[in-house]
Amino acid sequence: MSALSNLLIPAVLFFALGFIARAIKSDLRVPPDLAKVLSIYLLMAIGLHGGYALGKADLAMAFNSVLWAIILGFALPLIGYALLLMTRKVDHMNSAAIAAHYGSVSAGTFLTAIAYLDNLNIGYESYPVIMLAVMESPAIIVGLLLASWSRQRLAVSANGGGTAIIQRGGMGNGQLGGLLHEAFTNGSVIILIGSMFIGAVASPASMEKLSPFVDDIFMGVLCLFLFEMGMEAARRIREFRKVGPVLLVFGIVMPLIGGAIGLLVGGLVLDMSVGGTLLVGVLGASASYIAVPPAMRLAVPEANPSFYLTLSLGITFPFNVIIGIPLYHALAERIVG
Amino acid sequence: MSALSNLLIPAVLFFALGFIARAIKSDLRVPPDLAKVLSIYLLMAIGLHGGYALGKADLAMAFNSVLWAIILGFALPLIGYALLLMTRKVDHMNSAAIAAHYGSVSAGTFLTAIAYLDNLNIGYESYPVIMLAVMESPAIIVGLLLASWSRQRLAVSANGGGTAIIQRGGMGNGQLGGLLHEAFTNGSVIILIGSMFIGAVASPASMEKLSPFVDDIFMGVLCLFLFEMGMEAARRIREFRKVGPVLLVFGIVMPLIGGAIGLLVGGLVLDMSVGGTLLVGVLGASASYIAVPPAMRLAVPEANPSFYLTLSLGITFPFNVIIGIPLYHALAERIVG
Amino acid sequence: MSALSNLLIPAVLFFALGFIARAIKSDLRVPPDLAKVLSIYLLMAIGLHGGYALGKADLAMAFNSVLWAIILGFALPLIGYALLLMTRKVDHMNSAAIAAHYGSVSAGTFLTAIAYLDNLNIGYESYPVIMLAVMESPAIIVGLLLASWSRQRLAVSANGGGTAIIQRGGMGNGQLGGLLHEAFTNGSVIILIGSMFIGAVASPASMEKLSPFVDDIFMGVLCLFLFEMGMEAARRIREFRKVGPVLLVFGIVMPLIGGAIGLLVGGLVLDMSVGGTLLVGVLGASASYIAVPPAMRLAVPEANPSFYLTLSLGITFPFNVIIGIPLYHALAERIVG
Amino acid sequence: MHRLFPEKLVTVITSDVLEDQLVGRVRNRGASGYTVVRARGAGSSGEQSGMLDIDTNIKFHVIIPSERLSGLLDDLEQLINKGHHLTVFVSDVSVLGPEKYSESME
Amino acid sequence: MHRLFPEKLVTVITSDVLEDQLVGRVRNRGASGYTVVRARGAGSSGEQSGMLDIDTNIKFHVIIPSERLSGLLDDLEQLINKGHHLTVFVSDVSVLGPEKYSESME
Amino acid sequence: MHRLFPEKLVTVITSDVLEDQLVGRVRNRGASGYTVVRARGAGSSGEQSGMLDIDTNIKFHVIIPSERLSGLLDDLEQLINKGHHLTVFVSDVSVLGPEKYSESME
Ligand SMILES: Nc1ncnc2c1ncn2[C@@H]1O[C@H](COP(=O)(O)O)[C@@H](O)[C@H]1O
Ligand SMILES: Nc1ncnc2c1ncn2[C@@H]1O[C@H](COP(=O)(O)O)[C@@H](O)[C@H]1O
Ligand SMILES: Nc1ncnc2c1ncn2[C@@H]1O[C@H](COP(=O)(O)O)[C@@H](O)[C@H]1O
Ligand code: NA
Ligand code: NA
Ligand code: NA
Repeated sequence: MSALSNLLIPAVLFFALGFIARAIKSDLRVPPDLAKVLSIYLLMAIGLHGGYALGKADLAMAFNSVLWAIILGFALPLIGYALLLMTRKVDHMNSAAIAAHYGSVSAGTFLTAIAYLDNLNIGYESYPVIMLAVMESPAIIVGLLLASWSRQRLAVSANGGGTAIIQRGGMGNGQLGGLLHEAFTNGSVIILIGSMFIGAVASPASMEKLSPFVDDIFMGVLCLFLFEMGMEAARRIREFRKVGPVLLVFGIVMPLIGGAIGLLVGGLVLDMSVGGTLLVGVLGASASYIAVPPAMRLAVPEANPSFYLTLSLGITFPFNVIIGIPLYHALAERIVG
Repeated sequence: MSALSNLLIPAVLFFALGFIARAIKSDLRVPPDLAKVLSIYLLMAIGLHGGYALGKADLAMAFNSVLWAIILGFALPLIGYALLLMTRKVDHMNSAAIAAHYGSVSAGTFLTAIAYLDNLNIGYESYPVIMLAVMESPAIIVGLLLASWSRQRLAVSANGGGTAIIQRGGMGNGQLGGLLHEAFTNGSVIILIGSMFIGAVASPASMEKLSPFVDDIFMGVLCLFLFEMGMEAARRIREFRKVGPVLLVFGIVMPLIGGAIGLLVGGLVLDMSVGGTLLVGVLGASASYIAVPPAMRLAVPEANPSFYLTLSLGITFPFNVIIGIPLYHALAERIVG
Repeated sequence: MSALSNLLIPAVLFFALGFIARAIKSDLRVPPDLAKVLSIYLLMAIGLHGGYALGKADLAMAFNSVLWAIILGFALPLIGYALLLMTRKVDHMNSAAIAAHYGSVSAGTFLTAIAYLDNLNIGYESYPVIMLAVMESPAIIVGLLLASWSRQRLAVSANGGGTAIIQRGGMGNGQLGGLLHEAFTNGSVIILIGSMFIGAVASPASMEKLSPFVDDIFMGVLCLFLFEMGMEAARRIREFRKVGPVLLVFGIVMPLIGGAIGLLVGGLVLDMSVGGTLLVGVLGASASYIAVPPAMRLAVPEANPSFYLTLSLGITFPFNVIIGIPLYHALAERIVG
Repeated sequence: MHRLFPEKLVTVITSDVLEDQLVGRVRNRGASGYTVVRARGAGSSGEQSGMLDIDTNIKFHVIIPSERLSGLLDDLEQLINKGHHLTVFVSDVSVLGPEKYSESME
Repeated sequence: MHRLFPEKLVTVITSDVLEDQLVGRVRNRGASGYTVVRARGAGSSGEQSGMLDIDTNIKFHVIIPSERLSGLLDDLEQLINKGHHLTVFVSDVSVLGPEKYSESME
Repeated sequence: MHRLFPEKLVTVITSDVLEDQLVGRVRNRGASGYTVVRARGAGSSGEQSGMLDIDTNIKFHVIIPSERLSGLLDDLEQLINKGHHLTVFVSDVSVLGPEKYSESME
């Protein structure tokens, strides 16, 4: 029933429309910058919204959510990394890069979940928004650490790891610092945290003036955004041959694991409502395709981008949007109810 | 009187403003992707709108409109092709490519007509929207058929048409199929049909949430879009020297013929209200500058793009927006009243 | 107090956020065309708004404002030019190009002032909008005249000014005409004047339909615009080393002078309300970074763009947004009250 | 000193509606990849302002081993003979890591 | 083997405010067309981030028969002498269908 | 006749996340400037559609005096050895006003 309702949400339908348009090889071309602009808007809107709510929220609870967001951000990549190595089909560097994506989150999936809840008139707490903002950074850091650690092990195994020395050297002289810097000054983190701050300090009257832009047209913009993301997902899923069955399975199993952990954290640890729990579940289940990929390109050049992009954007993203969200919702009701 | 009122509609005034800005060689530069983004929005909005209305409309009537849209889409290019050849000034390939544009429609003109009706508080049926979506494809197909037919005749006349064999060969091995595919998976068709479907199936509550984006800001976005289209029209009309007096006349006579046929179909065959009749008239009168030109570039490379672009965008489009719409309105009142 | 309130306006906060994002070297990338699209929207919105108000305003008063806008546009660059030469640190050509920027205005600063007034619920007249539109052109013209005048003096001093002849020749054969043409057909002038005209002639009913796009979402779009402008200001301010202390001081002193003159004109000559006076003050204080720089690049190629861009965008703009506006407000209250 | 190796760089400027066809052809000819840059311009087929989907150009680049060059040029000439408007030129370039350009796209 | 013909490709990198002037000059010099690509960059006149109308560059390409090259270079040098910031370079390219480049834009 | 002077034009095609690193390196090598054009494409690291921040390429150009070329190529090879995907090629061009390219960015 909730699954059905999911498929009647315009946001999800537009995602499907975009997906189909690409799948049937329509010549539909969307300007290259549209998705970028829309995601800036969406991050700004959700940030202002969440910040405004947080302004009135319980600080202890907020702190608690942040803490658990960090824990999730560190734990999930480690789990993913272990799983990938266990398959014996993915090398260390690709495992590190891929795993990092699952510690972070997909704003698109998160927003779809919000559209899903709005559509069912289910309320939700504002804390998950701040968790969304927090979870990018730890994931990137773990990814970097896993990568440089693997790099060293590879260097040792390869006797006289000349390249490895170059690598560590490279890492040594400021590059690691630069990447940590990136982890915390990442563009989407800045917009999200900044907008939340503004939403928290701005006067209600001035927020009132922003509401038509930030609230009223939000759902329509989200539809347009998901329409394009559907096209991008379909573009990526074509490459699933390249990633092979093992990664394909991982792209579906990992969100289930992450989602389950997220649901438990949301429902039992932070004991949120069904809505909030679903959102935390989505944070756990979803994989970043905005902040983490560029960081991995820079820091883990040995990894093949088409692996982690296909997984996060082509497989996990559509899985979460179409199947995951209603599923996590059902589970959230079990856990909370 | 209606002509005057036409010139007091912001949408039309912004079209004129853009036209003038280019005409006086203002250095005004609009980002290259703005028009593309706005037309995606407009197609999405009008599709959702029309689909929502169609959801409650009479299916037989809808089917009827689709049928007549197809008939118009096939008939108008044939008329145009015959007219162009009769002039003895335009070769077969250019005639085929140009004619195809007049079987299809201009969303910009259609939306201006809607703004015109809204401004006069005249109601209209939702069927013309679905006709808008349907009419792209047949026009493209006729264009292709006319072109390959002319190509063969040319090949025969030229004894030993080596190139012609290449051509047919080219057409043979999948290219024609590819072009039919394009006729039906054309980007704007996908957005329009898809949005109509979504509008038809989505719950009223969820459509409610989209309304600020889809309805409230619609007219403002249309003004911005027509502002830029005015600039593009002025850019094209400069090249009218190239097309010569014959084509110039065709660019004004053909919309009158197509408009008259459309009005009769709308008013007498589908017996719609004055508003609906005007819209069908505009469907008949307007020439595509979105879907058809790329298809013709691909399928009829022998034709000179600056001919059909100048005609549809530089001559017929402004003629319809400034003079045509109020004229068709007057005629619609005669036919229906 | 007003200074504090200034820093709680979302628009200003977003400017600061963008500034900080760039200052801490965030990897945040904004699509290159976003600012261009947003400023087209903002000019269109403010134009329609102002035109609609002007439609009901006192023509004599409007004419008076235009007159004084022209006077300001001519006078301020002359003052700036004299000041810069007095420093003996800036050559003639750079002085001419820089000075021209201060005769013109910054739409971003003007709109921030409007957001500031709205936030304090202070009313303002519609005349400053038309002054905004008028002030671009004279500034450009003065810049050109100062430049070609300096050029001739330089040519004379340099015995046998071969280049100077080329220059004057260049100026002679149509180029000056071309630049005057640009001064009056400048893109932002066209949008602003055109939208004002449309706002003035359009029926209230049709303006009603535009209101959601033009009024309701205005403040939100402004926030997004200022967010990006903050990033650009921070990008430019980095180059302040290049411009040196003298220009740095000029970038802060000149707006104070221009602001004072503007406040006197607004409050005493045109005797407007506190709100209107503040806006005229901002017109005087702000420096163009849209219309004038391209004109100077074309007409005064000898001047170094990084000087005038750093000054207007990197120094004067943030100074006005953060410190200037509340300061001018305080002064406006003294002058008017 | 650096080991730089000679390769052929083929550049095609044309309407973006031909992009898929160009990509298909370089794939078949075993190129290791391609690069597309968006462009505007003017020529015998009029102005391509790049403002609308209907008048945008692309600048298409492919580095291809000289032995595969001739075949690719055949394809491009065929397009031109059909009436398409292509501006095609070949430049001599020196690349780092030539092996990269001999592996065709999987 | 293919008939490839030598031509000169002139590339100009500068602020986009000069586009109209460049187009005018290549027209007068009888070029058959031109191609413009949007660019950013940095140089002696500072950074051109391409974020605002005031700091966007263009990369302007024109293939021109060698006999018309010198005149075009005169025009470009004149712009440079006036103080404009132009990065100009000429490359040797081999084109398909050279006749195309000798017909000037109508 | 015109005084055209030979220079080396280095072109790098890669993901735009490397832009800052490329800019830093050409600065250190004393280039007088650089030019960046946005690009899409495909290669061994898959398709770069240019639709998202995560899959956009740049085409990076720098004209550099031949004596500084080798050092820059060292830097680029180092990036490639780390695993980054760079398409690098060097072309011979003739420039107007060669002195321009010997002054490094302040
Ligand atoms: N002489 C030229 N130099 C540079 N680009 C050209 C030239 N001629 C044509 N082009 C480009 O090739 C496209 C097609 O040219 P045409 O086939 O002449 O219509 C034009 O839109 C230009 O972008
Ligand atoms: N050495 C260089 N290599 C590549 N492009 C350059 C170089 N120097 C300057 N440019 C480009 O030319 C533009 C103007 O340079 P400039 O005249 O030095 O201000 C810059 O914005 C760059 O895009
Ligand atoms: N043979 C080629 N010709 C032109 N561009 C290429 C070629 N191979 C790769 N590229 C470009 O270089 C980028 C990185 O290529 P790769 O290192 O093969 O992943 C691709 O996205 C293309 O834009
Ligand atoms: Na996750
Ligand atoms: Na038609
Ligand atoms: Na001023």
